[in-house]
Amino acid sequence: MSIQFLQRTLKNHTVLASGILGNSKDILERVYENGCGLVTLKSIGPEQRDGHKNPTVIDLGCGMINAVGLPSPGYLNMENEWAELENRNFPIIASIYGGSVDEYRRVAEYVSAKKPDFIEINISCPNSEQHGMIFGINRESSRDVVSAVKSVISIPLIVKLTPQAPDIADIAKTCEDAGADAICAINTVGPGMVIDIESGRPVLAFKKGGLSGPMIKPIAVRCVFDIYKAVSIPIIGLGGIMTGEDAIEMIMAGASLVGIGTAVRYRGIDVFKKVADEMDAWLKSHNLSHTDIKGAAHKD
Amino acid sequence: MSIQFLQRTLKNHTVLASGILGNSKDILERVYENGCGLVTLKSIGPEQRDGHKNPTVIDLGCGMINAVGLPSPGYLNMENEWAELENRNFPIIASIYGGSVDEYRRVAEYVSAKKPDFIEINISCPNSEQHGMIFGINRESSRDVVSAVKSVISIPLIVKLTPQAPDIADIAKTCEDAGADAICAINTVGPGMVIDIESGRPVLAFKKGGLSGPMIKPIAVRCVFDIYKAVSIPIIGLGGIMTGEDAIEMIMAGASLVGIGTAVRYRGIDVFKKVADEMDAWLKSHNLSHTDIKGAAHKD
Amino acid sequence: MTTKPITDQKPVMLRVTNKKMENPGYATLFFDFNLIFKPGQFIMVWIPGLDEKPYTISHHSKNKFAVTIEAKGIFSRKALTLEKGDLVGIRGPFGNGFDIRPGQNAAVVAGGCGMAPLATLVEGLPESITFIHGARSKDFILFPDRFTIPREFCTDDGSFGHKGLVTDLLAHRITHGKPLDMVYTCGPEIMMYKVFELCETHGIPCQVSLERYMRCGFGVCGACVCGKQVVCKDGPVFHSKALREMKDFNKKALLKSGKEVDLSLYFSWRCQ
Amino acid sequence: MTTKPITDQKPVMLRVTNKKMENPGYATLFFDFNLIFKPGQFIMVWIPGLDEKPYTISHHSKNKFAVTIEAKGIFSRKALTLEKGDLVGIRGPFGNGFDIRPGQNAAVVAGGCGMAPLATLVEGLPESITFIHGARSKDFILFPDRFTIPREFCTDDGSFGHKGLVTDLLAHRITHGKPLDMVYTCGPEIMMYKVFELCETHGIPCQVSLERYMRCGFGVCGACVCGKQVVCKDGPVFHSKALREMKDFNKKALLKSGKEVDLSLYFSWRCQ
Ligand SMILES: Cc1cc2nc3c(=O)[nH]c(=O)nc-3n(C[C@H](O)[C@H](O)[C@H](O)COP(=O)(O)OP(=O)(O)OC[C@H]3O[C@@H](n4cnc5c(N)ncnc54)[C@H](O)[C@@H]3O)c2cc1C
Ligand SMILES: Cc1cc2nc3c(=O)[nH]c(=O)nc-3n(C[C@H](O)[C@H](O)[C@H](O)COP(=O)(O)OP(=O)(O)OC[C@H]3O[C@@H](n4cnc5c(N)ncnc54)[C@H](O)[C@@H]3O)c2cc1C
Ligand SMILES: Cc1cc2nc3c(=O)[nH]c(=O)nc-3n(C[C@H](O)[C@H](O)[C@H](O)COP(=O)(O)O)c2cc1C
Ligand SMILES: Cc1cc2nc3c(=O)[nH]c(=O)nc-3n(C[C@H](O)[C@H](O)[C@H](O)COP(=O)(O)O)c2cc1C
Ligand code: FES
Ligand code: FES
Repeated sequence: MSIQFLQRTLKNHTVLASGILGNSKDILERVYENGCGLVTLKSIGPEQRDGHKNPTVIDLGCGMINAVGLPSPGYLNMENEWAELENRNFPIIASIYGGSVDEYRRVAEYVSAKKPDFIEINISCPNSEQHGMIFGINRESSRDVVSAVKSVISIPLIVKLTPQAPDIADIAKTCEDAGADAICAINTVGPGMVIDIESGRPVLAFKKGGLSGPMIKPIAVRCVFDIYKAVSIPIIGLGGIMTGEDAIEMIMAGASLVGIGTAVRYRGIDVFKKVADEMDAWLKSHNLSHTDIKGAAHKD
Repeated sequence: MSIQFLQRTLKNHTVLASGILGNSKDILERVYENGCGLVTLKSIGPEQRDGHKNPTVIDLGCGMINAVGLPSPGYLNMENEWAELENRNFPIIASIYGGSVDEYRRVAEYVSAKKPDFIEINISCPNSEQHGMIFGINRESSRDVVSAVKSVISIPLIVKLTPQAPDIADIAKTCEDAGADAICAINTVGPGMVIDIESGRPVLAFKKGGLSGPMIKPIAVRCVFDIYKAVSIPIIGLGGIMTGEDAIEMIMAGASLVGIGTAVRYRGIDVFKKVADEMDAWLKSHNLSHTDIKGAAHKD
Repeated sequence: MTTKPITDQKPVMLRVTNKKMENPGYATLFFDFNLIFKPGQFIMVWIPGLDEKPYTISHHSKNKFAVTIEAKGIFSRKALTLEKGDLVGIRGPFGNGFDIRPGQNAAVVAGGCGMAPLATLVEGLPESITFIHGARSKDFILFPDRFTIPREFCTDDGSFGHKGLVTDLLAHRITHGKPLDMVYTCGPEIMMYKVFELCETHGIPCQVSLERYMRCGFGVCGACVCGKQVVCKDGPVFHSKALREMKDFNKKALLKSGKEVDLSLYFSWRCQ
Repeated sequence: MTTKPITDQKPVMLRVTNKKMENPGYATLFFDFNLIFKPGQFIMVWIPGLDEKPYTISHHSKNKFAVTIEAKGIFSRKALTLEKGDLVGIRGPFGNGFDIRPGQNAAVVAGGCGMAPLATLVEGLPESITFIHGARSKDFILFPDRFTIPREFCTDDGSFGHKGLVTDLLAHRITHGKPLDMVYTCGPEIMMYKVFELCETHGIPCQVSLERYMRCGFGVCGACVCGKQVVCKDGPVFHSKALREMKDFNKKALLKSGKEVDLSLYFSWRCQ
C-alpha cells in the first residue's frame, strides 16, 4: 500500500524529522530501509558552521532538550553528498535555513537545483542567535521568506513552523497564501533551560535549548489542529510521536504525514516501521482508513 | 528561620500556586499548616463563572493538562470567605483576572480593600476565550493593566506572566516599569491538546488546555532566567517544581520564592514541607545560604 | 482497546458490554475489564462530547465491573440512554475507599442510590452484619435480590418494609442486639448526617461516603473541598474523627464556580 | 551528590577523588562511584563552562571508576589540570562495549591511549591471551605495571620493546602458536585498520573501537555516523562483519559541521 503526497508516491506516512541522524546518504538510506516513508536532511545553511559546544543534546526522560546550534557544512560544501544522493532510491526533503531573506533564497535556489523531492524551509529553529526563529513568529517575515524561496525553486515547498508563534495558524495561512505547498509543524518547543545545581551552570553549553519528544506532543497536536482549520494545504505533523497511536492522534488533528525525531532515541532506528505497522494494525482493527480519520477530531 | 519578601515575613520560600486547592480558607490553612510559606487563592474574576465542563484536568504522567476555565464565584460573591480570611494567621496572595482593563481595575480595587497580603494579577491564563492571556503576550496591554491596577490598590502587586509571550523578559520589564512589585512566572504552557483516538475527540471539554508539572520545568527555568536579567524586582518562580533540588534550580535561575502547583498531585499536600526541608538540607550539605545561590546560574 | 490498564491518567475507552434497567430511574452499565479497586473508591466516567462525572463501582468481579446511575440531570439522564457497544472513557479509581474492619458487628446503612458503593462492600462482609436499606418507594430499592445477607428495608411511602427512615431502623438496632463496632453509610447527605449523629450519641465509629462537585479527581483543583478535607483524595469515605472536625458536613458545599453555598442550594443548582 | 544513579540522561556531578599522572601527557582521573558498565562502553565527561567529550572507562571496580585522558586539544588539556575535589558531570554509559567471548586464544592489540578501553577488558580475559601494546615511546606506555597477563611491547622509536608497529607483533603471533579466535583492538584508526586487514587475511574475527565526533551519545543527532553505522549507539565497538561494509572506516569522518572529510583532515581539524 503506498500513498500520495504532493504528487509523489510514498510507501507510508512516516517522515524522518530534520536534524535527526540525517547527516549523510548512507544513514538516510538506512532510515529508509527501516521503514521511513520520507527522510529529511539535517538543515543546510548558508555557510559552514560548527554549531555549539557540548553538551548540545540532553535526555530529560519524557523528551530531550537540544541546542545543537544549526551545524552545517554550508550549502556550497556538499558536492559529494549531492552526488551520492543523485543515485538514491528513496524520496528526500532538503531542509534549509538562512539568516536573511536573501540567504534563504540563495540556499534554496542552489539546493533546489540538486533535485531533492521537496525543499523545507526551517523558519523556526530556536537554537541559534542569528538564525531562524525570528522569521517564523512574525507574519510579514514568514511571508517574505516564503515568497522569495518560492520564486526561485521548481520543487514543492514545505514550511516548518515554530509553536512559539503567538498564532501559529495565522502564520500557516500566511505561508499558504505566499505559495507554500505544505506545512511542517512543529519544531522544538520553548526554549527551555536545565541548570545543574551542583555547578550552578546551565547544562547546555548554549544555555537554552528546544524541547522535543513526548512532553511536547500536546502542543504539537494543538498546533496541527489549529493549522488544519486555517489552511487547505497538507500538514506534516510532528512533535513527540512515539507510537502508531500517537500518529493516529496527529492525523486526527489534521496531519497528512507524521514526522518522527526524538522517538529514534526511545524505540530505535526502526521506529518508523514500528509506527507504520502500529498505525496499520489500529486502522485495520477499527475497520477504518487513513482518509476516514484525517482531521476526525474536528467534527463536533 | 524566616525570610523577607516585599516587607513581609514568610516562614519559608514555598508558595501555593493559584488554582491549586485554593478555594476556601479552611483548605488554604491546611496547606499553610503543611509547610507552605505563602498561599494563593484561586483567581477571582469579575463575575460568577462556572468554568468549563469536564474533563477539565487530566494527568499526562509527566505533568497535567487543564482547562478549568477560570471558574470564580465573582468578586462580589465572596463575603463569607473574606470574613473568614480576615482572621487568618497566614499570609495570602489574592489572584485576580478580568476581561478588560476596567474589569481588572474594578476587581483589584475591591479585593485590595479586603487586605490580602499581596494581590496577583493573572494576565496569562490560556483557558478561556475572553479572559486573560491576551494581556500578557503584548507589551502595551500588559502595561495598561498593571498601571490601572497599581493606581487603585494599596498592597504590593505581583504580575503573573505567560511563557507564550514572544519575549517574556520584555513583558516583565514593562510590568516593572508600570509599577509591579514582583513577577510570578510562569502560568501553564501551550496550550496543548490531547485527542482520544477511540472517540476521535479532544479529551478536554474545552479541547485545549495549559500544560503544567515536570514537563514544563525547563521552560519555567528559562523564563525566570530571562526575567531575572531584565528586572530588579523579585520573582516567584514556578512551573514543574517537585523537589527541593528543583526549587534550588529555580532560585539559581533567579527566583526569590518558588511556587508549587501540580506537585501536590505527585507528592501530596505536604509537598511544601518536603520541598522546604529538602532545600534546607541541600543548602546545609553544601554549606550555602539562599542568598549565595540566588541567580547563581548567571555567573559565567 | 480494553487491554490498556485503566489509570488515574487520561481516560481509557471502554464499550458498554451490558446494561440493566434497575427501575425507570436507575440503570447499571457493565464493562468487561479487570479493574483493580477497593469498595468505596470511584471512577470518572466520560461521555465524549458531553461531560465527565464521578461514579462509584456497584459491581465488581475479576473481569467485570459496573456503575449504577440514577437519572438526575443532563449527564446522568444521557448515561441511561447508553446502549451495549457505546463508548465511554474511564479513569481511576480515585479516593480511599472504605476502611474494612474484620468486625462481626458492623452495620451498613444505604439510602437510595447510595446503595451503589455499599454493594461491593457488603459482599465482602460477614453474614452477621446488620444491613439497612431505605428508598423513596419499592421501585427504587436497588438490587432487591442481590445479596445473601438479609436486609431490613424502609421506604418513605411505606410501599416496602418499614414506613420511615433508615435512622429509625438503625436506632432500633443499636438498642437491640450486640453493640455495633462500625457503621458504614452512603445516601443523601442529610441522611448520612443523621446516621453520624446517632453513632456519635452511642459512641459507634462510623464511615460515610461524601459527594461534592469534582473536576480532577486527584486532589489538585480544589473543586471538591469540604472544610479542610479534599473529598476526592482524602475521601470520599471519611471516619467519625474527620467528620467531627468537618464544619461543612451537611451544611455547605462549593458550586461549580467555587461559590460556597448551603447544601440545599448546592443540590438545587446541580439541576441545571 | 554521589548517591544519584548515573544515567544516559542529564549529567550527574562527581568530584575527582584522585588523579594520577601516567606520564606528562596522560592523566587518570578517579571517581568514587558504583558505575554499571561493560568494557568498551563510554561516558560523556562534562567540564562545566567548557565542553563535554566522550571517554572510555579505564579502571573499574565496585565503588570506583576512572577515565584516562591524553592531552590533545583544549578540552583534554584542561582535563589534565583537574585536581582532587573538582566537579565534573558524567552521563552514560553509552554504546555497546566489547562482545566478550570465552575463547582462550584471543589477542588484544592496544595503540597509545587506545589502551584505556582495553584495560578493563584484559582484566576479564584468561591468562592465555596474547596482549600487544604499542606507543610512540617508552614514556607513553600506559599502565606499564598494571596487568598480571604478560604484554609484548613495541614503540615507534624503539625506546621500549620491539621497534616498530603493533601489526608486526600481531603478524608474528598469527603465524606462530595456536590459531587466534578473536582480536580486540583500539588505537589510532589507521592502526586498527591495519589490524583489521591482517585479521581478514587470516580469517580471524576482530572487534575494533571507533572514534568520531559526538554530541548526544545515544543515536539521535547523527554527528558520529560512519557509513550506515551510528558509532555512539551501534558501536563504538564493531565486528568484522560491520567493518567490511563500512566504506568510511579509515577513510572519512564528519567534522563538527557535518562536513564529510578525509580522516587525516578530520584529525587535524580537531586540533582547534
Ligand atoms: C464520589 C462520588 C461517587 C458518586 N457515585 C454515584 C453513583 O454511583 N451513582 C450515581 O447515580 N451518582 C453518583 N454520584 C453522583 C454523580 O457524580 C452525579 O453528580 C449525578 O449522576 C448527577 O449528575 P447529573 O449531571 O446528571 O446531574 P446534576 O445536573 O449534577 O444534578 C441533577 C439533579 O439531581 C440532584 N442531585 C444530584 N446529586 C444529588 C445527590 N447526591 N443527592 C440529592 N440530589 C442530588 C440535583 O439537586 C439536581 O436536582 C457520585 C458522586 C461522587 C462525588
Ligand atoms: C567513544 C570514544 C571514547 C574515547 N575515549 C577516550 C579515552 O579514553 N581517552 C582519551 O584520551 N580520549 C578518548 N576519546 C577521545 C576524546 O573524546 C577526545 O576526542 C580527545 O580527548 C581530544 O579532545 P580535545 O577536545 O582535547 O582535542 P581536539 O580539539 O578534539 O583534538 C586535539 C588534537 O588531537 C588530535 N586527535 C584527537 N583525537 C585523536 C585521535 N583519536 N587520534 C589521533 N589524534 C587525535 C587532533 O588531530 C588534534 O591534534 C574517545 C572518543 C570516543 C568517541
Ligand atoms: C537533536 C535535534 C536536532 C534538530 N535539528 C533540527 C534541524 O536542523 N532543523 C529542523 O528543522 N529541526 C530540527 N530539529 C527539530 C525536529 O526536526 C523536530 O521538529 C522536533 O524535534 C519535534 O519532533 P520530535 O518530538 O519527534 O523530535 C531537531 C531536533 C533535535 C532533537
Ligand atoms: C488545575 C489548575 C488550575 C489552575 N488555575 C489557575 C488560576 O486560576 N490562576 C492562575 O494564575 N494560574 C492557575 N494555574 C496555573 C498554576 O498556578 C501554575 O502557574 C502552573 O500550573 C505551573 O506550575 P506547576 O507546574 O507547579 O503546576 C492552574 C493550574 C492548574 C494545574
Ligand atoms: S476534584 Fe479536584 S481536588 Fe477534588
Ligand atoms: S553522538 Fe549523536 S548520534 Fe552519535
